[in-house]
Amino acid sequence: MTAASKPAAPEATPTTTYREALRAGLRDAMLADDRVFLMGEDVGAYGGSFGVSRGLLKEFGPLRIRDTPLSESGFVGAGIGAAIGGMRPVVEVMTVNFSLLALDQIVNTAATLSHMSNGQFSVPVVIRMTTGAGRQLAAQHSHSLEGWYAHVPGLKVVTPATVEDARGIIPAALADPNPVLIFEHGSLYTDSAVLPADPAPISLTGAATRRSGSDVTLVTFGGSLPRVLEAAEFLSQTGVSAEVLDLRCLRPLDEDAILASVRRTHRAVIVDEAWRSGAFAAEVAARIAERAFYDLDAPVERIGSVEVPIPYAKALEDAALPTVERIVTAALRTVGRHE
Amino acid sequence: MTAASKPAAPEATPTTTYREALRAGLRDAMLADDRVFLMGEDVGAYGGSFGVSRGLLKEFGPLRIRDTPLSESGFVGAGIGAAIGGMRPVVEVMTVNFSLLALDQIVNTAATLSHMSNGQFSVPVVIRMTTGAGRQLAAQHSHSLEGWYAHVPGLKVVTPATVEDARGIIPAALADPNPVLIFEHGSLYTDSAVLPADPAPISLTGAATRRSGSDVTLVTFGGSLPRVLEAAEFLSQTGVSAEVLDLRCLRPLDEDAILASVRRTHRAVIVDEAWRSGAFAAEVAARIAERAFYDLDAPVERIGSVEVPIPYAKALEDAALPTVERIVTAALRTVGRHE
Amino acid sequence: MTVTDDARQRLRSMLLTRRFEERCAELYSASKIRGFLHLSIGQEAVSTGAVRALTADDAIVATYREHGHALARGVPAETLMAEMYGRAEGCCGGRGGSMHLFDASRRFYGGNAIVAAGLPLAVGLAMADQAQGRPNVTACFFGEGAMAEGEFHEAMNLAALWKLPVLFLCENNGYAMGTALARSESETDLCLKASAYEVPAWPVDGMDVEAVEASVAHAALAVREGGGPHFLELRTYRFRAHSMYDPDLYRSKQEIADWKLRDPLITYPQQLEARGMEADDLQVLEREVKAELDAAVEFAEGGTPAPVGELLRHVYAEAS
Amino acid sequence: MTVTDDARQRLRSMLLTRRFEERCAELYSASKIRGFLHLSIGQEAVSTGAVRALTADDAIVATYREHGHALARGVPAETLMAEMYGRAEGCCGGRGGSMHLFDASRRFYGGNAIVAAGLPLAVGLAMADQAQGRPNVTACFFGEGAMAEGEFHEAMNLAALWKLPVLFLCENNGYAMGTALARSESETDLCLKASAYEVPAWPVDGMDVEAVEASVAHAALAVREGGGPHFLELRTYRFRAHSMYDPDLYRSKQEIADWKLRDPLITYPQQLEARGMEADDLQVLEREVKAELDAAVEFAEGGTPAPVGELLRHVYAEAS
Ligand SMILES: Cc1ncc(C[n+]2csc(CCOP(=O)(O)OP(=O)(O)O)c2C)c(N)n1
Ligand SMILES: Cc1ncc(C[n+]2csc(CCOP(=O)(O)OP(=O)(O)O)c2C)c(N)n1
Ligand SMILES: [Mg+2]
Ligand SMILES: [Mg+2]
Repeated sequence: MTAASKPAAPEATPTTTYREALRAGLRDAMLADDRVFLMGEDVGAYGGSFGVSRGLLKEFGPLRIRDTPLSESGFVGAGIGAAIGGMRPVVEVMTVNFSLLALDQIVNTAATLSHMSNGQFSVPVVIRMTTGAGRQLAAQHSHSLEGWYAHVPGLKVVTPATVEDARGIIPAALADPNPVLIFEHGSLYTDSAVLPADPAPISLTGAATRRSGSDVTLVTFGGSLPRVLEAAEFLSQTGVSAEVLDLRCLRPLDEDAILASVRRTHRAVIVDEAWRSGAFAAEVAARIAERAFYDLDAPVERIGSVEVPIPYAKALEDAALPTVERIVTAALRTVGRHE
Repeated sequence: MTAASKPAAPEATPTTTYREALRAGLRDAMLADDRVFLMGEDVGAYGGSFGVSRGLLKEFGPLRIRDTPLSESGFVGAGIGAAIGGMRPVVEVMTVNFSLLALDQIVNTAATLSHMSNGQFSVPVVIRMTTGAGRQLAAQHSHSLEGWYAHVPGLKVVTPATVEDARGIIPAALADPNPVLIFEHGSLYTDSAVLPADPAPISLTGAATRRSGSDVTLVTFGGSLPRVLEAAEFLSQTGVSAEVLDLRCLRPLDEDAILASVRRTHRAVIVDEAWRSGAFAAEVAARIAERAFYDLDAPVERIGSVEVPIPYAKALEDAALPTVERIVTAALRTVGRHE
Repeated sequence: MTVTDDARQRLRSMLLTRRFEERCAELYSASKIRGFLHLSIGQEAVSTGAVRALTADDAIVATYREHGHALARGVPAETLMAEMYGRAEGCCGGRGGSMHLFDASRRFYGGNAIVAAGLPLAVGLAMADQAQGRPNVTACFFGEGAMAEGEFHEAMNLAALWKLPVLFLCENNGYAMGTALARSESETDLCLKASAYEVPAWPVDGMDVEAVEASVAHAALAVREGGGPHFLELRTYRFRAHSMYDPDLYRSKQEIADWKLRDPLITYPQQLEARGMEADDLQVLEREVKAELDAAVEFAEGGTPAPVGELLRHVYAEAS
Repeated sequence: MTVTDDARQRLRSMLLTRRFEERCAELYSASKIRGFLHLSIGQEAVSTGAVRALTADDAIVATYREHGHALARGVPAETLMAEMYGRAEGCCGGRGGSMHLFDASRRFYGGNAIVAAGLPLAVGLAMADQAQGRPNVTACFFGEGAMAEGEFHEAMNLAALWKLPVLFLCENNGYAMGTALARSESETDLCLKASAYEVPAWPVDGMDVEAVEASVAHAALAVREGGGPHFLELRTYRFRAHSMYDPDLYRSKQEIADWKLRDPLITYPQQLEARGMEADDLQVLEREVKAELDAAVEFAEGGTPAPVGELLRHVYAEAS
């Protein structure tokens, strides 16, 4: 059968969800390297608390899809140890809220071991967790703490915001010899896109321009990207051309990309779902103010969560989180339009 | 005996160390209110790992100076519970490095309970810990994480930098009905000063101008204050008049004081011993850049630690930490003098 | 009815819990309730029996699966339902939702969404009672899954070391989300873990409300009289999924069916009928409970949305 | 000398540790060594006996009190002393210091300054060995004080649940800083805590180097043969203060004196003399050790200060 005589390729281009994309990436990695395994609470029999690993227990068995007891410090530490011992663990910590229980292992062991041992050890562990608010889960289940992790030298911190990035992120993280933390925003799992059958590898680090513009740069990452794109679209209808920069990776930070964009647009709004004071957005704002000071036509704006424990009631939660409206208003302020 | 006939007051004005000042404040509070007690690892028989509570076990007994097992999450949580139950606990967490083990209790319980219960509960717990580097204690014992705590609504975060503040801080913290975290920089314990016999109460919050100046504002807090004052002194000799602002309290932040000073000096350098990216200094820099943008004559400068796990060897550690020289150079840069 | 008032109260309390949670499930499907919703259906004998055995001055610390404990404690169904609706009239003004029910006036220290995080808190509440010479017990509920967390061990040790009046009440329903106990603990005899701290411990049939009440009363008395902390393993089962998100793939239908034979809302009425309860007395209770819940739902429906203007209130305690 | 080579090696290893640490104390007073310095003087029978019982392929995880373990493992005194001096020639290039001695080539996973933090790491190392079918044991040392930390319990449970080849070695020296065991644990029979995870456990006289070696060998064999984790309580005592900062106010001189009667560096030479070791053989060993340490100090003195220009190296692994 020649190419010409081949029947038309079936036009059903199946869409992939963010959740499925993560699963496909993990599965690829597990098929390619038998040192890779997944470990975490309810990743196996339950199917993953956000469904990422559903079906994988059956395919890979309980040693490679390993359910753990409720022992965050214990099993994250075990993942770090297994990495040092030559494995390539992917540790799922259900949510960032529970990761506080494992923070010592991440900060004091995973992040320090390479430097402290003068390079004798590396720690190729991948730690995934859900982050963010927006689903009425209230004060103890709505944190956005990826900025804390991004403060720690020795860690790499990524925040996949698109289905494409979700597809490539686990293999990319496993290919890196350092501890990589993947933050998956809870609101993204059901996002979907059409992916090529054999997607190209992605780079772990480096920002991505998600929309080009010339009047103001909207800098964001993770779960805030959809809202920021919406704001940019809205802005374009009011005649403001907004560039949207998705940081993708908070450590190492792609400062060059940020500065290059701001030097063109002369204005910046940073959107970060964390509480405003001390959020990662502050770092981005401070860098712009330091390194692009003479290029700025307006003060850098930051949009973050209102500084309250995130409440349950929908109207209260909505009032606490960044909204399209707040982003738009801030962007308009930078171009001198105050409504 | 009239005033005139009184013999000259004895000239021995005994100096008080920072360590002793903390102890005296704690002792006052314990004498004044029997709901106050101290709890932590080795606060009793050992005398406190930094000697703050030495002698108090004898005076107050083991129920009010309570040694705990190595169980940071357990006893910090117990302190929170005791506070809710009507006590006024002072919990000593030896160092900020170990506080990671108790972070969940602090972030998810202490900080949330008042808001989440709609004001039914308050959490009048005081949590003290040593912070900072500079004593060659290497990567796991040299963190400066007070900025993380300052990110969390519901907490108050103070960083006494002087002997006077050390003297007043525990009573001031206990008088506040909220969870207050006190960060004591390890290098300050041996600082000393002459204190009045009956020192006045201090305010928990609010920045303090430690030196007035007109060319540049040096903003700092905690253990960096002595170095910053040294830098200011040096600068004055080169003809630069530096104002030194000690934040004292990171949450709530005295933004007005920062802005007022910068609006006068038009230049700012923030000094914070934490790793540079994502340090609390970023928040201060971002606020200045936002709120005093049109008053700035130069980009805001930040001096923090180099982004490496803090190493043991003295020369390496010194190279990683903020130095007087780095502060001076940055300040000179803001006034256009590049050496 | 010839059975005792106590028996009737027990049955009514369990019934109220069951029907309350059934309503919640419906209201969740109708999107009236959101966030996480964890039902204790099947476990009512534990919450009812245990809470009944406490005094009004005792403190209660519970988990995210705490509707039954709150109801048994006497928190009105109206304010609970209003909370589930995110109403200003809710027991937390709509800020907490299902996982964070608090009632200071009843020493109900709530709802905690971090597994095992309530245990250190309970230790501290007991410290406060002990230090102030109050003869109270702090009853701390948690699931068997929580026993793998370090906090469980730290709290047990502190309570035992300091002989604090804490009553540790483990609701062993066999699963932590989808993880069966044997896949979570190397040693599944949970009482042994308490023994490793010299804490008296015994298992209790958690499907038998009178057994629970008697055991908790017995243990609470020992704790109150200075016997130090005690630990009970209350063996029970949840009939529903872990939460409204759980596809419930990890256990067999047969296992659920077997446990349902021991449903306290079937067995306890049977027992009481055998003791002489009138056949239609259960119907009377059902009607009472239905009326109470109808009123609660109506109250919640008619409640005020939590006011956005007050978002910033109570982040810090208001000066007293 | 008529005693076995093994006996002589044991004695030499303990002596090397003792004299190494005595030198460190002097060098600390002379400000050549800084930071925290925790001496194991009195506990040498544990580090020597236990490490000798392991194979070269076994992994070792230790604490901040690990000079003896590193020496027993064969890390040269020179590179250790250079590390204490903050030299480029140190086993960690001067970056770790006393609390962070590592030697990848000897599977010595070091020094950890966070109490109990090494235990989860050991679990993970054992997972890696198990997954890759390597017949290795991971020996994890920690103090009795660490057993109050949640991490101890989480790690024990994981290791037991997954039947991992971890050998938990508790060095019970009676104190965690100034806190005596009885003020730290409600139940002071530490082996009971291991039993609560179905982990075989027994106490060992940690002042008797041969008893330690025999017990560790026995337990390591059981672990290696698939018997799952084991736990040993090695009963010992530290003669010196916790660290160079410790005023040592919390225990009696008499208690220290009593334990010193069991000093392995007194009792073991006596035993060996009774078995026929020549009277001046100890002197020969002392001279050998002294020469080794003189060389180590000289090496450290003559070492290169850790180069500031390399500060940023190894924060991240270099591409391989
Ligand atoms: C520290 C922490 N880890 C994980 C979770 C997610 N989670 C919520 S409930 C639960 C299972 C708890 O099981 P168990 O303690 O037995 O209580 P049950 O749900 O059976 O009542 C898990 C894993 C959490 N809330 N907190
Ligand atoms: C998590 C943590 N908490 C507190 C400390 C401070 N600290 C260092 S050693 C020590 C005592 C540990 O005692 P033990 O485990 O018995 O070991 P030993 O020192 O007796 O060898 C303490 C409290 C620490 N390093 N880590
Ligand atoms: Mg359960
Ligand atoms: Mg000890």
